Amino acid sequence: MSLYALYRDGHGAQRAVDALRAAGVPDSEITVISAVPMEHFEFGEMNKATRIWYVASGGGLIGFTFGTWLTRMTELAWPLPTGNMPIVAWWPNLIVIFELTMLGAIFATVITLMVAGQLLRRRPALYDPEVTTGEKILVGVEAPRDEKAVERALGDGVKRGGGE
Amino acid sequence: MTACHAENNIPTVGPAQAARGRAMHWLRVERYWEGEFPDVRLKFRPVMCQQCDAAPCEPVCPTYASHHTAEGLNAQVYNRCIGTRYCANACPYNVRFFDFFNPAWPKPLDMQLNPDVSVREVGVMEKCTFCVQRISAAQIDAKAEKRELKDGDVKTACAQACPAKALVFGDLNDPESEVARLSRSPRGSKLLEDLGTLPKVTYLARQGDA
Amino acid sequence: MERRDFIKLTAVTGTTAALTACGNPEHQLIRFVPDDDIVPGIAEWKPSVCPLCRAGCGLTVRVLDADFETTRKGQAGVVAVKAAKKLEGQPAHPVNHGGLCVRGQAAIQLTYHPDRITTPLKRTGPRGSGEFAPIAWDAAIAELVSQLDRLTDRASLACIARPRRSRRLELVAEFLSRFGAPAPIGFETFDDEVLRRANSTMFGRDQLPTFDLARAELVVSFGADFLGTWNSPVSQNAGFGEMRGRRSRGKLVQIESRMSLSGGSADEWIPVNPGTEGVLALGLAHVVSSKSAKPAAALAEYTPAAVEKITGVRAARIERLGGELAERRPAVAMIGGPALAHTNGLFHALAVNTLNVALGAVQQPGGLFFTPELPSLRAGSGALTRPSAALKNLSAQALVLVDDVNPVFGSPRAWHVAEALAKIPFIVSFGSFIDDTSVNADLLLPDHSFLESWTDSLPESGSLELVANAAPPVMRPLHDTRSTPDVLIEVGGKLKTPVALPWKTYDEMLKASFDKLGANAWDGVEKQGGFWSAAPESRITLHESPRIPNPESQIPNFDGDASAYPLHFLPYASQAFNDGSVAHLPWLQELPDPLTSAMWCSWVEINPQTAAAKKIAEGDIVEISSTQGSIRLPAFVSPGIAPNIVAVPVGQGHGVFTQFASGRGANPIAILAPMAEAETGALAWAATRVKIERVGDANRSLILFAGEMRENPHENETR
Amino acid sequence: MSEGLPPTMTEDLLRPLLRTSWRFYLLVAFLGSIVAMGLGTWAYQMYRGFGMTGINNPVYWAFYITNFVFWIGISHAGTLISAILRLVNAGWRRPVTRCAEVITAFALMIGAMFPIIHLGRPWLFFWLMPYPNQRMIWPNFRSPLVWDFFAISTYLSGSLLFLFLPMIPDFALIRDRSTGLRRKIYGLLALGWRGTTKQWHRLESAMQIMAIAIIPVAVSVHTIVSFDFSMAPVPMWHSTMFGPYFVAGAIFSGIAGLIIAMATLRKFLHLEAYLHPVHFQNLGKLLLMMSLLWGYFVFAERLTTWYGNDVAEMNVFYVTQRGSFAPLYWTMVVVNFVIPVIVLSLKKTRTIAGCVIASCGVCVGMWLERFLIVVPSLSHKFLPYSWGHYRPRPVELLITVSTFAAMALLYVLFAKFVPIIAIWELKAGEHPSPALSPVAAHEHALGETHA
Repeated sequence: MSLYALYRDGHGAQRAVDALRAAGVPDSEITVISAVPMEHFEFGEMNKATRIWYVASGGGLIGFTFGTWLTRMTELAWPLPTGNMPIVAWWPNLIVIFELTMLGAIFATVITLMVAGQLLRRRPALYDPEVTTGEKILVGVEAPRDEKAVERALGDGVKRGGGE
Repeated sequence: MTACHAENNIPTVGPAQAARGRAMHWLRVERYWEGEFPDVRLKFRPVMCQQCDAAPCEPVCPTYASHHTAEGLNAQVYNRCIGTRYCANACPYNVRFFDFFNPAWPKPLDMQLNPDVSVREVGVMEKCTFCVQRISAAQIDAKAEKRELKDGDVKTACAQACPAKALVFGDLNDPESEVARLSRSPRGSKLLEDLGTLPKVTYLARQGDA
Repeated sequence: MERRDFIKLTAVTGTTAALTACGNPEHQLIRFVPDDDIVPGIAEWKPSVCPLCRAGCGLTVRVLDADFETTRKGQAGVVAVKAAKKLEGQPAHPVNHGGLCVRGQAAIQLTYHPDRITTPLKRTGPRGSGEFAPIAWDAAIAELVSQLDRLTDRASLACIARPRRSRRLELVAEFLSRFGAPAPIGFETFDDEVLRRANSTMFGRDQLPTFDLARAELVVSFGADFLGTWNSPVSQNAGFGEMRGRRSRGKLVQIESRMSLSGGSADEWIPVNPGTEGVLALGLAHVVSSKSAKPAAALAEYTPAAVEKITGVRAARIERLGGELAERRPAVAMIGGPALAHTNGLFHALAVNTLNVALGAVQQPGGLFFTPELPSLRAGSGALTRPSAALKNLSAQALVLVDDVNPVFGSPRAWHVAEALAKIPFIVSFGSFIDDTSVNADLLLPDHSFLESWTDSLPESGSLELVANAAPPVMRPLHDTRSTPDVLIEVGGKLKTPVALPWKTYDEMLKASFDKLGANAWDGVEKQGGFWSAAPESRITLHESPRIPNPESQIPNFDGDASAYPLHFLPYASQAFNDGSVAHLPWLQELPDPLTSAMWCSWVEINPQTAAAKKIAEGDIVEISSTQGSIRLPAFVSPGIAPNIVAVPVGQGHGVFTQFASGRGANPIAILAPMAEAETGALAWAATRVKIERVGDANRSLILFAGEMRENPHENETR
Repeated sequence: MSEGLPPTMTEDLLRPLLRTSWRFYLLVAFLGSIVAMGLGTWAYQMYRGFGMTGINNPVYWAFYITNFVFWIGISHAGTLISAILRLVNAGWRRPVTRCAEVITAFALMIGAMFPIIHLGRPWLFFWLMPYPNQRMIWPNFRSPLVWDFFAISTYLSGSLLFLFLPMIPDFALIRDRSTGLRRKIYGLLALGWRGTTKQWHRLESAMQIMAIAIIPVAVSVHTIVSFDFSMAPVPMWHSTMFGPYFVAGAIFSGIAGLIIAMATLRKFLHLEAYLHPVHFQNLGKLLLMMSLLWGYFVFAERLTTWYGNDVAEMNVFYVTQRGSFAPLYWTMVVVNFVIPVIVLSLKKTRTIAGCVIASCGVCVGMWLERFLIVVPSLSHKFLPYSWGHYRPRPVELLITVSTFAAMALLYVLFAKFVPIIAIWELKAGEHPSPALSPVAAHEHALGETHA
């Protein structure tokens, strides 16, 4: 079970977040949900740090290796000479390798988005359709340790939501 | 040219298709008019697949249907061909032909078909093979007789039929062979040589013209 | 599906059959085909003889097993047969030395042609309707026998056949003579009777000449397309090839007003006014002899200046060429084709022979020879009835046998052959196809194809050795056909008053006559398709050459006056179809013409100047009219023809001739005027004048294989 | 934005999804029948044999390859443009990106069909792919057609994801606003999106990376398409400038396609409030630039040929410039260069209508350009004896027409099921209180100031 409240605009949300912090709730436990990204508020900057860039490069590397292996292996496996070119023809192979590198990077990015963004996850999570329908901003805490404090921080209009 | 049709099961496409520019002649005798009447002259030039060493048709084929054999021929593997027709575009000599329809031989014309040469189905590319079936036949005979293939053992259908003996076929790798000798001749030249396709066919200029 | 494909792949380097048999693992098949696994079909090689033209080239036929789908006695089935697969030139043959022309290559399609007559036919519909019903051989022969018996006047039996020197024709002639009928009418559109006459007059040989081109230094050809269709093309090509391959390359000068294939390969091409070739020849002879010790007085009038007036060839050029002839030896002159087809053709032939004498080319290395004659095999073509006269009053006949000739197509409409046939009570055809002539027959008794029966011919030229062709059947007959000679023998035996021929069968006749040639002659027949041996020296006896007429007297006559019909009309034997008798072979229909690259059609060749004057562009439909009628053809504008001439290839324009040739193009022979060579009466097929008119836009009826006529079409374009 | 967004925005943009008029069904039925006709024609062509087309020797490539290049070119509208605009963070991109990216996805799918349609044996097209098989047979990586296969599949999957990711929040929006089956479906599509700050951040950075990755891929795709030609020793094909030439041409036609698509949407979905003239003007300026660039390339190509005076190339030059292809050639020059440059450089004519007219011209012109690259060269190769002609036959025309219908159909259906304008991006575009917005997040006011 979790506690949350809905706010009409960023300012209210910001105040709630500050209050929660004051009540000793760590950022990692505070959930803020909005219908649009909130870069213009301080809370919008919470847990921004990400390793997605490294993952993407890693994916690219895998794609590169696979491309290199594929072209070389197949050409050696069925070594038919054509047009006086070497069996392993690097110039053309580079094109295939390039494409596979990019493909690797793209897939890696999307996969990390799915994982890191906690998409596709099964467990019912803290959410309220009003976020989109009423364009509200949700601030809440999942499984708060000190409910009283949280309730106080969120001010009036606190709701009890799903989640664990 | 008819010899080629007879040897290689090349279909006749009929007037309607011929008018569309789909007649198939693996070997064609190009003729060019030079000058005007009365000082007019004709130039004849037989053109068939030049079996290039650096054949532009080969690398462009996505399925290796067109590739180079150990003997240095441009093999065209009909059943690997998916009909991109890219090879025909890449060929500067326009000597590759496409089967636009399944070939038909009104019975009993089909009885003439040469069993040593496969009949090409619709959608594949075909071209002069230097009568590869004759080459392999000769090789087998040679093997059976426990001897090396010697110059003159193999004659392509065209070379064999040509009444004026204007076509000579043989093994260029054998410096003693007649073709090797002729290809070294100062009269010799290659077709579209400057494209760098390294064609294996050598054209001998008229005595005196060279 | 894949499996089948992958096996098919290997056919690029071997046979499908063999591979399925030796069942390699497929991954081997598709990836690399081990050479050892490629086993081509096992072929037999059997000798035969090319039937298509007078040259009589020797063949070796590749024979393999094949399945034949047929219906015998009403039930369909597949029969395993030995089938001819490919015709090759017989390497040992003295005429073609292993070579074979396009027509010869295509001859195999005669056997497998889908429209062959597969069984005897009896006419059911009206004449020419082409409605026939199958009939059993016995009934058919009985019918013919009764018709022959019914003849009151036995001389009213006529037989039209090809003037081939062969035992076959001899047998036919024998049958006719013993029956009491006139000798067979030897019909061939392009027969060179005029030249034979000239040769017998001057050299005592009623034969076409043979040239030793291989050793010739300079060859002057007056209109003879000796590399294409004239005389013995394959042997002439072989000689020409050698002449050109030599270190000291021989020179060819072609004198004609429409460039032929030979003209195309010539070093010098000289257009000349039609019908003045002889004058030019004598002009050259004049120059040659004037350079010799004792100039021939007879030639005095043929000064280059005088000759220029008539021939239109510049005097200087005549001087030069004459000079070359005088110096470059051995030199030889030949004449053929249109040059002989004028009202004064014989004069031209004699003139060229005279030139040859002046050149000392007769029976000299690099000169003119005659193939040794074999008296014992000599089928007298002299014994033949001349077609021109005979065909014109054909209608007098009561019964006509047509032995694989097509005079309705091959003779001018003005001869009224078709009308004559219509009047004849009973017509029998032995040909294998229903064509313009046999469609009028009452009874069709299909012959075997040349591969299915005994065959023989006697090359009249093309070989310096003595040669006689004869060969056994190569394969079993596909259809319910019978060898015509044997049919005649049988018919002869069944007549009320039997015509007993001295032989029981055709091959027995052949054996009898070949045995006369020597002990080993008959093995030759069975092994190599003929007998040949170094000639018993056959000298040419130079007869008194005829008086040389004065040049002005030698102006030929043309039909149609020059004002109304300004152009000369030149039908020529086409590379693909020769006289049109093989127009039904699809390979030849799709063969691009060597000069125009046209396929599946016929056309009219017009000089650019003439075309421009008439606003005619390539492909436009042109009407060509003579006094005898008109034909319509697409135009081919060609720089290789004189402005005062239009030329049309012979071969297309069949009314009825199988699915491939029927109603295709137009037949130039039809509109020829019935002009005859004065002395011999031979058809002067180059003596008609015509006018042309543009009657329509290009309509795709001109089918060209080539995209462009010139190697650099834009060379004169300004950037 | 110049004018603030109407409060009814969400409703406006969701209306097409929630309400369906009979016109929609009529339109779909109409387009659908044309597409079906096209597929039928293709089946007929396969059944009767490839000879049903006008292809012949030596013109072995013609309409189908032209269409292939054309559609791949169109596909450069979306992803590439929107990626660039995202990277430069141009504010006016927000309503444009999605309808652009959709074009890419569909145009690519259609374009990729053509190499298969044009095969002699289409049922074996999979032989182009490197799939493991027991005989260890592989495609030939030296063949530009195999490069095509890799490039196009990469570009296609990239573009689809690039299109899909920013759609997730909108799916969530629809999920929350709808009920029943629709709710279930969009719920699935939303992938459990909630909109936590974390998700927003990940989405942003993912889009950044995608944008960076997709640009070189897009460039490579059309370069490789150009390699199909420039790798072959054919007069006027074998040229080093083909890569950039084709890429420029692709973007050129792409923008034109985008403008047409946007104008149509604006008209029929009544999006006047969201697609402002300024958007068209900006795209119009881009189009103008590409038109000039295209002109530059064509001039460079022609001049080099003319000056070099190589016989074979000049034969092609003459036949296009003066010969049988001249009418097409000069039409191309007019509609690709003359008209756009005039219409788009004058502020007075750079209206929505003006842009659309210019764009239609460009689409026609660029199709002609590809046709004039493919056919004249093939019909006039080195040996004049083997020159030929080409006339399209009905099957080719029908299939070509049907692909345009297919494009329209797919687009209509897409607009039916997905908000064609990214709602959340639009919202995020307007700043609640500029005072609070940090300078860093200030968007390039491209368009706003210049309009």
